[in-house]
Amino acid sequence: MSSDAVQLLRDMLRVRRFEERCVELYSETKIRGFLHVYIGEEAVATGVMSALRDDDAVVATYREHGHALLRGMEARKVMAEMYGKVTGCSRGRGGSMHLFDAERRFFGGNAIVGGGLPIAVGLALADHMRKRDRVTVCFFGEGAMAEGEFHESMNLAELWHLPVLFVCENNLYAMGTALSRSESETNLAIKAAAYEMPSWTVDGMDVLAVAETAGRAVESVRDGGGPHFLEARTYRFRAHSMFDPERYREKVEVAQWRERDPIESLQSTLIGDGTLDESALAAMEQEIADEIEDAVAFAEESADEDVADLMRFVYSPDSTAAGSL
Amino acid sequence: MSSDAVQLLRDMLRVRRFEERCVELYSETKIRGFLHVYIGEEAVATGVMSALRDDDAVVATYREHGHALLRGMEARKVMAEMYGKVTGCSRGRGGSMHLFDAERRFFGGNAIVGGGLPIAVGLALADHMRKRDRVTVCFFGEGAMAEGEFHESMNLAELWHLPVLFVCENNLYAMGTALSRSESETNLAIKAAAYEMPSWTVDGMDVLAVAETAGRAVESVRDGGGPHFLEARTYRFRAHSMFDPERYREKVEVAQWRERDPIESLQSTLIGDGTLDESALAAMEQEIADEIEDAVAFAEESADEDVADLMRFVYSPDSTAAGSL
Amino acid sequence: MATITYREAIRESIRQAMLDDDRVFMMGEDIGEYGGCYAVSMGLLEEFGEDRIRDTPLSESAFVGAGIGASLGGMRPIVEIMTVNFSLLALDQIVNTAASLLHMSGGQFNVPIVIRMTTGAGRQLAAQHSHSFDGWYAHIPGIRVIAPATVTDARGMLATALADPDPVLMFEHGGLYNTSGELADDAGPVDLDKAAIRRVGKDVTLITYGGTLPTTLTAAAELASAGIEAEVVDLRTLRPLDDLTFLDSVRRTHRAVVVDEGWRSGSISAEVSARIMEQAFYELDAPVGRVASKEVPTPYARHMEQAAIPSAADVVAAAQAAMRAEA
Amino acid sequence: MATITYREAIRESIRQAMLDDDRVFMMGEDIGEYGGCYAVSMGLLEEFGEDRIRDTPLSESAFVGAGIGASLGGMRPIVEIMTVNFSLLALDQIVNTAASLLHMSGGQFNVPIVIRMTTGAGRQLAAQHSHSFDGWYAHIPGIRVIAPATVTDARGMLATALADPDPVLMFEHGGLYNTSGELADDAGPVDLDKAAIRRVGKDVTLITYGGTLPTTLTAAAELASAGIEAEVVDLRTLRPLDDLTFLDSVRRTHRAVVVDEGWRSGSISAEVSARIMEQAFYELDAPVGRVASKEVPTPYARHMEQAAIPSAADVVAAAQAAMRAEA
Ligand SMILES: Cc1ncc(C[n+]2csc(CCOP(=O)(O)OP(=O)(O)O)c2C)c(N)n1
Ligand SMILES: Cc1ncc(C[n+]2csc(CCOP(=O)(O)OP(=O)(O)O)c2C)c(N)n1
Ligand SMILES: [Mg+2]
Ligand SMILES: [Mg+2]
Repeated sequence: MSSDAVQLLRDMLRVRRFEERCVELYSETKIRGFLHVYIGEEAVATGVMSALRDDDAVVATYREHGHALLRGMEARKVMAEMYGKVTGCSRGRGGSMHLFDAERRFFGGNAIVGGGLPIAVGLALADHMRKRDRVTVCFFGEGAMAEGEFHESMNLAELWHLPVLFVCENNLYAMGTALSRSESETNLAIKAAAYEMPSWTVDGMDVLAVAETAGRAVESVRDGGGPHFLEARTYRFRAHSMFDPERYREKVEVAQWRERDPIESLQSTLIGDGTLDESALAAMEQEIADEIEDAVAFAEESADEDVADLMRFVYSPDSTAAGSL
Repeated sequence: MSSDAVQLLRDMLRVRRFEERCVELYSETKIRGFLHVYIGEEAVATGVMSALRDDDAVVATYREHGHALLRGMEARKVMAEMYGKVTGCSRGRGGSMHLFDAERRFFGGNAIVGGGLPIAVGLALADHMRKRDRVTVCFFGEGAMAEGEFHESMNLAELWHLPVLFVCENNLYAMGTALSRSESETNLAIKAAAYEMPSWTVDGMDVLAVAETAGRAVESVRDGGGPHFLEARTYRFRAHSMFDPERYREKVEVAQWRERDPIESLQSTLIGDGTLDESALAAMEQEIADEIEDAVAFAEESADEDVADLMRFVYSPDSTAAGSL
Repeated sequence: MATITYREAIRESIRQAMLDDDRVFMMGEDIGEYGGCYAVSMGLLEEFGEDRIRDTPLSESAFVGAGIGASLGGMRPIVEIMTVNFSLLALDQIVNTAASLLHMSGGQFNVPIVIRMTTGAGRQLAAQHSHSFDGWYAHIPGIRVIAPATVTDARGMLATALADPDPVLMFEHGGLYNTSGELADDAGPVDLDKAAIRRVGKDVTLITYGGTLPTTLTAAAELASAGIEAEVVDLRTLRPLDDLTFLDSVRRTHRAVVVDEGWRSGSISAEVSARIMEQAFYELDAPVGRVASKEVPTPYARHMEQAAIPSAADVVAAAQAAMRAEA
Repeated sequence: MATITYREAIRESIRQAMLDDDRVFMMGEDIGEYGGCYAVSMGLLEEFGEDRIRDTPLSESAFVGAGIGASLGGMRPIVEIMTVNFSLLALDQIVNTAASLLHMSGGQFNVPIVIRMTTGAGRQLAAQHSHSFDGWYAHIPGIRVIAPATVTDARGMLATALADPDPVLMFEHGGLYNTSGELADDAGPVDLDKAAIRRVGKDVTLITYGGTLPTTLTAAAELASAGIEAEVVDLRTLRPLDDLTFLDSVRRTHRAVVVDEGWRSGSISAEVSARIMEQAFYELDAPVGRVASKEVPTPYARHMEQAAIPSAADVVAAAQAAMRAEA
């Protein structure tokens, strides 16, 4: 297999190890608030992000550590953010759910389910009006599809033929609510059809399939094909957040999905076909571990934001409202 | 044709004449605020209402004079409401957009586009939980279908298999916005399919067809068939409200639709096949005219609500909050 | 007397209401299978079944509206919105239907719904999960806004709210769920009309409610050790406001500080201050002080968040300033 | 100088902004083909085409959110929400994104959007079409809330709002559209930071804004014939509030009445009263009075509606009461 596949594997591993470390740090109370990990779902964002250009835009959810890292954000800045340090990507103000990076056109990090969709439509509208060939990718869970914002945004995007790719990370549950208890129609592609929007369904546990499908979808969007809808079927291996007793699903179901772990699958393929050997893999793991430990050390050493800065950025520094009440 | 058809004709005529009088009264400044008339669309509510039982529930929009009258509300009380008199169905507090009648389970009269759909779902939920075989009918325009409330309500109703009939009065425009400028998918039945909801499309200018289709739909809902969606294709002959210069549509389009006037069509059929003759029709017109003039006289003579009652019913009379600030 | 947590007290009040009246049911996101976002409804699905403990999809506007409709259809729904932050998505239904329908229909349709939600900051949940809109909601005529701060109120307010013919919004501060207190064995429904004096004092009146009651009581204890006897008024109900209790207190102490977690401008503290101005101006020996949240989206970092919300030290400082002021 | 209506002044300000900056565009329901619900945008579609004058479906949340997104994408959208009543459907986007994003992202993403909407009662549109939530919105940090009351401000505020790096909500009272006034030939952008004194007086300060400015000026004229010289302050911007102007006035007159059309409890008048309490308590010769709307969903019938909203007579009575009060 190609070096692309190796890169995809590395990308997924980096996200996985980063989040595993976050879970530990949560237990150590280094990270607080809500923490939603993406473990098990890494193939989705990894595949989709591989199809993007630097000047494209990304809108994600509160389960976005992976998306942030995959978009190229430094592990240091992300980890410092989780720690609530001023060196964090959002100065420690956002935390796990609000990672942002203006330079990489990474628009966060939204803790309102469905809240990102209208924003993505607007980003795409701006590109459309300026005749730029950029694409906006919007990630959301299948649970978000029941919200009114999904409906309004899908319609608006298609009506105006905007360059946005809607990526539904269908992990079958919204917190404890199974898809079939949330949607009367569980075939999500049919929902996209209600807006006349082209849709694609892909195995979200297969990063190569995601990358390939997303590549075609992004290309079509970029070529003026209007918005597309991509459903990636995936599964969250861990609890919804750190507070979830997981009463709503059977252990065996989780175990079955774990057998389809996107990272392990690709690893064994790549080792099986000789693209990768154990020592290369170990080196990869080591590099990642080093990066993460460096990030943790950075976060640990970083300073808290000065409390005197609390009111900074309520309004822009150059606004005459800055500093007012 | 049957006496049913004559009754339907009479029902439509009553609504038409009532509203024509309202338009005059608006010019005379007897009626104020917003006034949205249903002229041209009468076959829809007339047909649907004919399929309901007294204990069913109705939720309508701000274009609901017809629905109120067809539900059996007295012309007097409706007209007095338009005048803002205390004898009006809502004590003059609601006006044209907020006609209500608890006795007839007529839940109004909602000036928020799409706002009635969740209420209808809830009424149906109550019946469902109490195992009552009542049906809730919810009317809304095609413009409302772009709102998030439409999406959320359709899904909830189908997910919970509730006894509600959603009736879309597709008059092709939402104020000045043509359907094709509001919905990416203009085939509305496809939208219902996105919720796995059975749907029906009917010629909304043909009251017999509406009555027949609505009859079957209501029966299915009542028999435990879950929610149904009924699209009635119709047209508003007049302006959206009294303030609308109608810049958005061609006079010839209006003229073409006027040729399909639901009242004139049925009249000529009934006269053609001998069910009705000119003198019977004249008598019918006279009865209706009498009822309306009586309603106008009643409204004229009625008293204004006592200003001292302004704060009454902010809270229920038996609430300890009544009269508080 | 038994010790009980605030969370348990609310749960028990829901249980009792469900047992007492079969028109009562509960609806909201993840209240059933998941056990409730804040575990308030844990176990109720097992006890009452999924018809009466209804998990909803993520559709705040529709399920709140459906609650309104169900109440019009004769039921007594308890709708849980996970947090006040998400209630903005249902605000149209709350304001334009629940609050308006009775008046607008000339007295025909009352809406006996109870909408519960978690409110407040302090748990590092950042800007979109830390609002305190309780006082903001109190601006809306036609609804009642209640905020239990004690286990007795947590246990007792719901029953009264369900007996209320009109819509009631109940705000439960997230920071209170794990607090505990003594509950009388015969604890039952409590009135929703009167504010309560939680501590008697003669020097200054501290007016608060909900999540800032513990903060304020802590401050009062500190003030006491400095020789200042603060009276603490718990508003309990934010709409309609019980003026009499706090006005009566202010007429005795002649000094007042209002404490709440809303953003300062336009918070309930502004309304309370304005009412004291109107009705007790001549009794005041000092301007009414306010301790509210800083006007900033709530930050994640703990020290920043704590700096943004009212602390006991802030309350102490404001009370001392009121004491220092010249009559 | 030319006489111009408020509606024309707003339209002209939009036109000029579109001519000056090709990033500016307008989006909203029925602003194009229909000509605007209140005819503000009449003719703009013909002049600028449908790319820049975008009719939207009935989807308040999505098109407001799309406006936010477009502003992040470099555009300068003017989003029209037909009336404030419908803005509740978009409130989540306004509060949780537009107002919070800059702070929450550590200063990375400012949201340069202008959202215009019609506000207020007085036209017999009943409970769901008559809200006055301008003051309510002023509770939210991160946004600026402006309310032009004169043709000069109607003409001048938009340009400044569009130059503002942060979200601006502009409230246009429906009763003002047909009012007219003199506009200077060189009228252009105006500041959004300072309240304005619309009438000079020494006896009592009347503080108001937007739709109640004409009412208040009428009251001031009546008071003048009774020998009371009222100073009238137009707040102009409700967030951030310019305290200094009204405090300065109150320090001169020692008496104040706040007038606004919001429901009394929690209206902007409460905040203004509380700020006077905090900052000018010792200067007051009388408690600050408030004239606001009755706390009732707005009724349709004209006499009832008029009884619900502030009248010049109410303002006169409140000012006279303030004059009678003992120092
Ligand atoms: C509007 C809103 N309602 C409720 C919540 C609480 N909540 C957070 S995540 C979540 C489940 C979302 O599920 P889904 O969209 O499938 O995403 P997933 O967590 O599975 O990735 C819920 C209910 C929220 N954040 N926002
Ligand atoms: C939420 C909301 N947005 C906007 C409006 C203003 N408005 C009133 S009627 C209307 C058009 C609705 O069209 P449609 O649903 O097709 O019903 P029709 O008037 O054609 O019967 C609009 C935009 C409103 N009342 N409510
Ligand atoms: Mg999910
Ligand atoms: Mg229509």
